[in-house]
Amino acid sequence: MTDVYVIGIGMTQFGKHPDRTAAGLGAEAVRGAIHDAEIDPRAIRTAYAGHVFQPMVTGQQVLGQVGLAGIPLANVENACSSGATAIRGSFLDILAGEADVSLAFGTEHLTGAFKGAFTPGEDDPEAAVGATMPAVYAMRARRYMEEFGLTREQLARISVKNKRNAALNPLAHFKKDITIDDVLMAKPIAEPFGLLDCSPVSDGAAAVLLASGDWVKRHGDPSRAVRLSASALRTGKVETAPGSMTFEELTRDTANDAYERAGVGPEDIDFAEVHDCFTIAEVLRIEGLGLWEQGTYPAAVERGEADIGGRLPVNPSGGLLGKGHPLAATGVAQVVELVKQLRGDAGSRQIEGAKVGIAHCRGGKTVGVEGAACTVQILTK
Amino acid sequence: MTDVYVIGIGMTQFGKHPDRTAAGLGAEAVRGAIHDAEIDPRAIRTAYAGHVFQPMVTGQQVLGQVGLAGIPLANVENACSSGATAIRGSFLDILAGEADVSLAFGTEHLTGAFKGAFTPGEDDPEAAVGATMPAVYAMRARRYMEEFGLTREQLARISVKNKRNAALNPLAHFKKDITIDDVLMAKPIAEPFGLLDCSPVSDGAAAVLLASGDWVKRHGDPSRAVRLSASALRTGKVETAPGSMTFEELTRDTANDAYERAGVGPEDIDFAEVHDCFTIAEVLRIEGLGLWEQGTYPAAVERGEADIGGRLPVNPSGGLLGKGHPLAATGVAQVVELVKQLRGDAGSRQIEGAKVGIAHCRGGKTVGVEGAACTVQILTK
Amino acid sequence: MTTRTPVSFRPHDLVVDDDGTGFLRGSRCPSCGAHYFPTREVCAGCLTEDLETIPLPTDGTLYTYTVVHRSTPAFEVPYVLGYVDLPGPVRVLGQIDADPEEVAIGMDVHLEIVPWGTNDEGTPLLGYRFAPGGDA
Amino acid sequence: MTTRTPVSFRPHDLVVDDDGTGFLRGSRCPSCGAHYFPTREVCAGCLTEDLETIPLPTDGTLYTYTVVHRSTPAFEVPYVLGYVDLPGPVRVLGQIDADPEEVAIGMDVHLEIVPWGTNDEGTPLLGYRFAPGGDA
Ligand SMILES: [Zn+2]
Ligand SMILES: [Zn+2]
Repeated sequence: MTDVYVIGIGMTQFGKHPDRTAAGLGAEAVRGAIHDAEIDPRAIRTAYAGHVFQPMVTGQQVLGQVGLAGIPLANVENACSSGATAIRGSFLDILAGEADVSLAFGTEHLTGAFKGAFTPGEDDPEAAVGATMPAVYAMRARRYMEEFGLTREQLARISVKNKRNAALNPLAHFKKDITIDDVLMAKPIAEPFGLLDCSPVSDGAAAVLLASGDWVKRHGDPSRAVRLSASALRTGKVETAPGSMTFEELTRDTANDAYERAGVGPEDIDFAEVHDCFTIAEVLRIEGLGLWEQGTYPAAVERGEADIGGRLPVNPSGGLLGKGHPLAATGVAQVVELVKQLRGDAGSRQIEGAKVGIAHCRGGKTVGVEGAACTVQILTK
Repeated sequence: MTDVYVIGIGMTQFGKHPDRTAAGLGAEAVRGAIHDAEIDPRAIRTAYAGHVFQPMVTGQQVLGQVGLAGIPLANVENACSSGATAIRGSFLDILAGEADVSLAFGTEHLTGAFKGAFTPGEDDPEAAVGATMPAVYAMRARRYMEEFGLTREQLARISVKNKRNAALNPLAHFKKDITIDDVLMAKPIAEPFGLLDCSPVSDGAAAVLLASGDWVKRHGDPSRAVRLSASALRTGKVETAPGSMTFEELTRDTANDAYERAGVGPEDIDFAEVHDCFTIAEVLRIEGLGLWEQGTYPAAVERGEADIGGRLPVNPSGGLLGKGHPLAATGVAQVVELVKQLRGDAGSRQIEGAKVGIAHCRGGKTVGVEGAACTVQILTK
Repeated sequence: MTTRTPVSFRPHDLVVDDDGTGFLRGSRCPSCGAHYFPTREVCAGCLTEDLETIPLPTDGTLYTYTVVHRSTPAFEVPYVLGYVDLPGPVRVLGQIDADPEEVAIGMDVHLEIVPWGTNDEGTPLLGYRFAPGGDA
Repeated sequence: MTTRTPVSFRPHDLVVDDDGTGFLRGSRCPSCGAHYFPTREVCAGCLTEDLETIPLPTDGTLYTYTVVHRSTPAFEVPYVLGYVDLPGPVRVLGQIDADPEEVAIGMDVHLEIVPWGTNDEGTPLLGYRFAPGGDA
């Protein structure tokens, strides 16, 4: 079996970029990854571009801008998992022998594409009676409170933790610490959530270059290459009976695919970047990944176990809540953070001695399926 | 090297479907492919969905409707090459060993998404001065007339041929023969094109099931399986100097990738389905694929060489001009036609003795690049 | 010229009788017994293709809820939104016609038919909500 | 309150001087000599990253053209549209300010600045067309 490595990473500032386009942001991230890898861009054999709300062939516009030409590129869309799906495309191309070096990126000019509460498609029968994405997650939070005694303050602590991490990340959308009171007093969105329980609408792009183990041996810098041990993707199941809204089978099943491929288990994971689109989401992801037992993560956050310096840091980059959430860039930016941490290049938010990191995305809503697409990626030093 | 086979095909009626959705059309095509292959759908390991103007996670909605669950699915978008890009995803998954059976489909409810002349994105600097897609192809036609003496009647004959073929295809959007005069007298769109030189706005979906050679030997029906010998994809190059608009280097280069992988050359091709979004497009594709010399195809059409029963039938399904053009369904529907012909199941439009067929798509516009994405697939009996 | 008789906002999902009462429609799989809302053509559990369309019970219990303060322009905020488990079992999302203070997980609720604006032609529409208490 | 001085419809691509004359801007690669319109940051030929922004010549020849009869609401039909090859060489799309019968492939054309509607704030815009004949 071919081994796959990340040999270059690039990322733009996340935030509001009123004067820029998705293609321009994407090109900046791709050029960053090429410079980071110190390769001739003509070595790149295939490419995948994640975008959700951008014009068609946005990926080709990015390649055009950076002068990459002729290679196969597919734009991929899997809602909030689009960026991770792009990485999986490059991962499989290397396994298939189609490419020894492949480029994956995600870009989103979300402020230009979209306003207001994020809702499912207009055909969605739940949207027709008033569902919004914050409302769906708020209902999961309310149920979790009932079942496991989660408190409003415990939820707020997740936002405080992630925005504190973001303040250490120069590329993050949010730049400053907040307090639990700030979260509790924020404008209500869908109870128990206020504005600071929700990830912001951000613009941004991120890119990674993957290469085969053989290529790294011949042309690369093995000391900087980080192994992508697994890149798993699953589609949510339509439920045949009402299930639990406080445990994510889809996250568990996708994680199990990844653990099996990587030959590791939850006990081997040193840190995690997970899809905290809302505060409760971080709880559901972490417990679905098997990193904490169901019902126990909120108290662990309270004890500081998920802090940088804690037992298992979660979202050291700031996560979606702090770093921002330009949809298709998110999954790629998670892998960028994992690589920085595993290289020891994470600066003031460096996790000491980290050897195995995990990244998780989940998104999209379809009838009877609460998560349309879920991705889990494992990187090892 | 693993061999890849098409083991099942499905396709909806192409045309106007005002009361349906892209997901519903997609589900019909997918169920058709499953029934055609006579397999338990749980054998399907991965899936790719092409869509261009449909809501996010349309592919997952299709899987949800047919009861397929848990498997990896990526929605792919490559403008008019989206469907073929989905097939390439499944093709590579089988090569990578990720799947022994994979599903690819494309679906588009285009009448619900889109009205008026098809134009590049609003950021496009050429759209800003009045470019439409018909206008760009019309300018290529005008130049071809100047260089090679193409006549207006020769162009019209391509539409007449393809609509005649469509009249033999029960799933085609257009149902009846037209005359050269009909084409010449049609409402002008962009000179020399009238309405009948342009493919229609259609709704529809198509699906194929691919399997590895090993799987076909163990579980399949080798007498019905048709080999997918190549599935090539390329991105257009940004031109460094004004190039010819009457010869498609991108089509030639993508075709050469496919010929090399399939181990055949243009001289081995028995029939072709090509991306005739406009009459001139069929000329440019066919000559780019190397099936006729540059400047010679229009006269060959006049002599009947591209008719069903001619030397090398082109667009026996009716092509985009006759069968219709639901963007992401188009590339999959081409492969559906190739399989029908190679199985000998094409009824009144059957090409006798066909052993090798080629399918070509091309679409999307980006700055300095006239075709953003091009695909070429070769199927052999 | 336009009819002023109110019609269901989603006629396939919500059936409203002449007396103003109504029920939701779902699917039941004759092979494995799974229930679905809205209706489906293929059972997600056993892949059976001949599901029955059935009226769903109108009484259920509240699985969870929220109070929505920010929504699309189609909805006036705030409103209570909740998932209701109906016997089948099947879970249905709907607005809850109650003050936020009255609402609690596990409470009994029943379906009620309510005015739901008008369509593009000006015809009044009927939708559904759930109200506290059993129907009987 | 709003300024009534007309401005370029795409200020980065089209520069208009106070006297109402103007020129298009493109890129030139100092390494390989390639020319581009619109401007680029990276040379597509040799991947050089420090391209020069240059004024493009205003005289060229018509490579091909069409008469557009159906377009978006932003444009009044019919209009002539054509690709013009400018010395560099570089190819630029523009409307051709001529009757369809006058237009022929290979003809000399020159850039002209023309009114191009108004922007959202009501400011008049200037765009470009090509007109038959050389500029001199
Ligand atoms: Zn069943
Ligand atoms: Zn150069």
